[in-house]
Amino acid sequence: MKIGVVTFPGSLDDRDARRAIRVAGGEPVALWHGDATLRGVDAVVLPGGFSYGDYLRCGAIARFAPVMQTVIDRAGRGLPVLGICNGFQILCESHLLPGALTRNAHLHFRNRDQRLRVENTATSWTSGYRQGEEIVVPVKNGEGCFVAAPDVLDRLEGEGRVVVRYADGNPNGSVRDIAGICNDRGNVVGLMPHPEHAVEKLTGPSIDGLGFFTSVLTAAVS
Amino acid sequence: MPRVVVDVMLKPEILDPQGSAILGALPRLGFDGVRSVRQGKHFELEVDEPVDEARLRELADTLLANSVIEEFTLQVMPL
Amino acid sequence: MPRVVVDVMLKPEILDPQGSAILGALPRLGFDGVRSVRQGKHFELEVDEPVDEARLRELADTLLANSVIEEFTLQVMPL
Amino acid sequence: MIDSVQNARDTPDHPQPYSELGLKSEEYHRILDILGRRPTSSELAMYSVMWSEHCSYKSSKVHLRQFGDLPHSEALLVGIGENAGVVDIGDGYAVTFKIESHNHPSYVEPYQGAATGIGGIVRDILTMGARPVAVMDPLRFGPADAPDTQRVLPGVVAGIGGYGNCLGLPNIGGEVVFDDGYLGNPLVNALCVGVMRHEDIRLAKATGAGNVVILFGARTGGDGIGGVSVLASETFAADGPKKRPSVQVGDPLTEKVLIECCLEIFAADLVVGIQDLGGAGLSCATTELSSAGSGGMHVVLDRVPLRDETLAPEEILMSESQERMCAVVRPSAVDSFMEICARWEITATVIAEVNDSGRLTIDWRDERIVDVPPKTVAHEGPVYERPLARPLDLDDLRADDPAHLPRPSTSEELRALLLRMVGSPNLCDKTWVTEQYDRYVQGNTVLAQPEDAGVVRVDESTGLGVAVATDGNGRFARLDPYAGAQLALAEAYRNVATTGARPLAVTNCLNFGSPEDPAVMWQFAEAVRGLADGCRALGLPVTGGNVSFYNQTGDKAINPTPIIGVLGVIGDVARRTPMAFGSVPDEVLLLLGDTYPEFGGSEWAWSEHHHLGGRPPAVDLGRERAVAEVLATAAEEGLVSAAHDLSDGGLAQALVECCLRGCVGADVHLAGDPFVALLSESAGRVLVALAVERLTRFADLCKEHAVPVTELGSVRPDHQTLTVAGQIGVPLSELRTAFTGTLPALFGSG
Ligand SMILES: Nc1ncnc2c1ncn2[C@@H]1O[C@H](COP(=O)(O)OP(=O)(O)O)[C@@H](O)[C@H]1O
Ligand SMILES: [Mg+2]
Repeated sequence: MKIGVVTFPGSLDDRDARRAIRVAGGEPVALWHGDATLRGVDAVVLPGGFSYGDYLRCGAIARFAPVMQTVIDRAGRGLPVLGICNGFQILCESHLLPGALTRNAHLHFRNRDQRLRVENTATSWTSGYRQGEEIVVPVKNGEGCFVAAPDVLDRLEGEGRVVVRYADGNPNGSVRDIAGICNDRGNVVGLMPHPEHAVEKLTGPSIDGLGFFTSVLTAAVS
Repeated sequence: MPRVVVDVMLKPEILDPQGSAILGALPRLGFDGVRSVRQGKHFELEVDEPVDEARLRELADTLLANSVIEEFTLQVMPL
Repeated sequence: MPRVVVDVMLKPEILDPQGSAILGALPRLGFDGVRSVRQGKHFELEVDEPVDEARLRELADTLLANSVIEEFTLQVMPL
Repeated sequence: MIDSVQNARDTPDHPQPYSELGLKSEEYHRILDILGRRPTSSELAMYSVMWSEHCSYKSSKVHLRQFGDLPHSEALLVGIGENAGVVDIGDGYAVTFKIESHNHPSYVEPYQGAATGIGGIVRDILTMGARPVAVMDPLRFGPADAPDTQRVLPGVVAGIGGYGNCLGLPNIGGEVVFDDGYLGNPLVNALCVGVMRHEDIRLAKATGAGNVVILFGARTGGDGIGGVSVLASETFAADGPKKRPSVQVGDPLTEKVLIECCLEIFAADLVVGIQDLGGAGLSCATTELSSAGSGGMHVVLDRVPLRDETLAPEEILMSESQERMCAVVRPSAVDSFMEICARWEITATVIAEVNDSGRLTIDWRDERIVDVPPKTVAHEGPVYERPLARPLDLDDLRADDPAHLPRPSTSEELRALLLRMVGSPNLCDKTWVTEQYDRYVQGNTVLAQPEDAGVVRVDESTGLGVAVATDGNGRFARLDPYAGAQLALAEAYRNVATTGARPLAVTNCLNFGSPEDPAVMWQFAEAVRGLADGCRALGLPVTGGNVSFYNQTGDKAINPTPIIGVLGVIGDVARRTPMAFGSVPDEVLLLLGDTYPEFGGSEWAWSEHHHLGGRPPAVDLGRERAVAEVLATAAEEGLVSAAHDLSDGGLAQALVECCLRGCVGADVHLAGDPFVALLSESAGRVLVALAVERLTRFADLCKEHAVPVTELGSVRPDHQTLTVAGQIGVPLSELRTAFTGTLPALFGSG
């Protein structure tokens, strides 16, 4: 199964995301921001980094890349899309996901190993986890504070669309400890923590992140 | 060349940690009497004539501000 | 309560990578005719009366703007 | 009016502001001799900046030669003199690494100064043909509670993070040290490591007449042209030049894109030579490329893309605008080169052509403004044998031994001291700083701070990797610069070995006061001699480095601060040794090395008594080599489960750090004076934990290398306390609170 990873100018974790897909048993395919084509992939990862330097707002410029027009269109028809960190920001800026990511409450970039609780296992990217399972995955961001209007939050909670939540400390001030959410179909997931940095014992705090990439493989096969 | 100024602020209901940090620092620096501080972005654009204000508003609305959390004001400066 | 607006911009001779990145993106988004973009900060303060403008300028100069690379304008808004 | 070569000939007596540009009268006269006429203002600008201390190493050159005279190393592929040295790490891989300083700019504007410091060193590494894979940041600040440190430290840390994180370079280590002398003169040193295949090594030379020179990256603005605007203002009529920026602002997005663009260009084998634009900008790049190359070069300066159209030619030549590179390209490769740049949206312009004239010529508005032999600018600048004088206060300082300082006399006092020490700014947890850095990006970070050395994987299939550590102790170097440099070298070397790697090469950044002060110059000469002798004793080459002079506030110089970086190789990163206790059951604790009552320049004397005096710890490089051999072999054989080197704060600090990192307690028993055992800073020591069944083999190994071993006790996963038999027992929670609370209390918690 082929999973595309988009590289924007300033993407950083694109190679890591491709490695994670490989470790999970998938076939990574590099996608380029300037090409509208998805090269026949079965799912897409928008990786972490600082697309266009994140100068204006994180993800604000990347949202308009040619590849995003296709991603937005295909996501609406069920293509599994995972946005990690900057990818999550791009998904929010694109309105594929509600809410927005703002400056961390403490105003610093923060990199730490973070405990998370998986709250929704019905998405394309989390079906391999157990409901309520706690995992440890790195976070690293300067603008990871999730915000949304109260009614939006209530709807997200009501529909079970909070996918992962910070457990044991909130690293950036996100409302209701939200670390990741999904769209109503569950094919589009965005999260601030970096599962691609938790796929090998040697280089990550755990291998707990692998489940995101193995989940989509089974989701696409079934 | 005509100049266009766009100010983008977080909507009032959204927490502004930068503004709060500044407000918190003021008494320590000996500045009293400031009740609230909000921080936003200020853009200055130089544009060709004739100025198409509607189009510029669209630009501000889609790119310079994120309407989910921000609002903006736009002013075309007199030459 | 009186409102004070401070706009902080990088000095014109200082590189503004943020403005350049926006300018670079505009043609791709189909916006033509913008010649330059500079990005700065916009602060809105609510202050007690009476307004001590000199003191507020000092605040802007020492805290809101980094005088090594930035300059600011300050306006006390009419009530 | 343009000051052309013709004009210079016609107006030989035109007075020139050479002293404003920092040139001595003899130096100016040397230029007249070289050219046989007065220089044009552009030539004067180029000579003045290239002959500055920063670019010419005129005060340090005679000393640094000792590094070049070290015995030949098999591993050294590119030595001192290129942008960065390159070493062979096996399997066809080569690694390049180097440290640079950005001290003064970081004092003026901490965020941008530190950010552009990272940017500069990364371009040096990229220029060698390598993919940058990690950065480190040795930092020095004034007292932690000084008001100006509140301004400088958060800005510097945010700048390093802001730039490095945005480039996608993991930060794998560094140092944060506070000392009074750095208050008006912080040290911001930055190290970068890069990896390439042997065949990808690129050099900074312009060869092949007919090849073209392409300037690519950011546009040129008036950044960092400093004094040269005197010249520019001469060339303007009434209106004068626009104001010039006092501070350079970094654009990490452009640099990130430049990295990817360059790597694609290298992979397509499109460049003959390449040079980054750093200090002295185009002046440096064009003269160095042509001086190192085969002949000459002709530049059409009007082609340089500008950010500021009012720049005068002298200023364009001098601009230090960031994020620019210069490549020498065969004409047949130009189209492919340009295509790659276009794909990355990087501005690229042919500005020059290589020729065999033996001269560097530059035209501006159709007039010749530069015509010089490039070697005289780039490589044959002035060289000084500055006077040296042993500092007058040194004997008094050394005589003031810390032996007379009061020590704890009861176990309660010892316990309280221990808690104060682990919470002191120099010894406390640095997470407040390191959390602001991305350590995970690229997915190859095997060890990062707070481990002894950063370890990154180079090859995913074999596990080949490198370890890097930096160290420096200004107090030791103040008491004895020769020994201080060796102690820094020994510590970095030991840190690398502690993680299980074999040390391979050395880089350095020598931070000193003014070279015009004979006492400073003596410190410098001693430190270089110490480092060169140390490298000889350890069998390591120096691959490059950086000298930063004039680090002083008024006439008060900083403590001499040689920062030494050591790089080592580890065959399989899966065999690395981390520092946390408790990863295997039944661990026993051993101390390698000997402990003496050595407190001169120690952290205890400084943080408890604000005392600096006596002699630094003795150096035994033979012992360091033996300890390193034991540790590397033990890692290969999988004998040790944890190791941590002993340095500032001694054994006490090492025990606390290993227990806290592993969240396990330990029981130790000490022979002799517990104060000395816990707080001495004797060199050549490492704390080791290993499963009890490995003890015999490990003891044999130590015997084989004549490394003394002392049994210290055992790890207690069941017991959350650090216990020193007969002395103290401190719960980990209490240690953790003391250790982690300091920086958040000083700089704000989030
Ligand atoms: N500025 C910094 N940036 C990154 N890592 C740092 C920095 N300062 C300290 N560290 C890391 O914190 C750990 C402890 O630092 P230090 O006590 O100076 O180590 P050592 O005594 O072994 O040199 C090391 O892993 C070091 O690399
Ligand atoms: Mg160490």
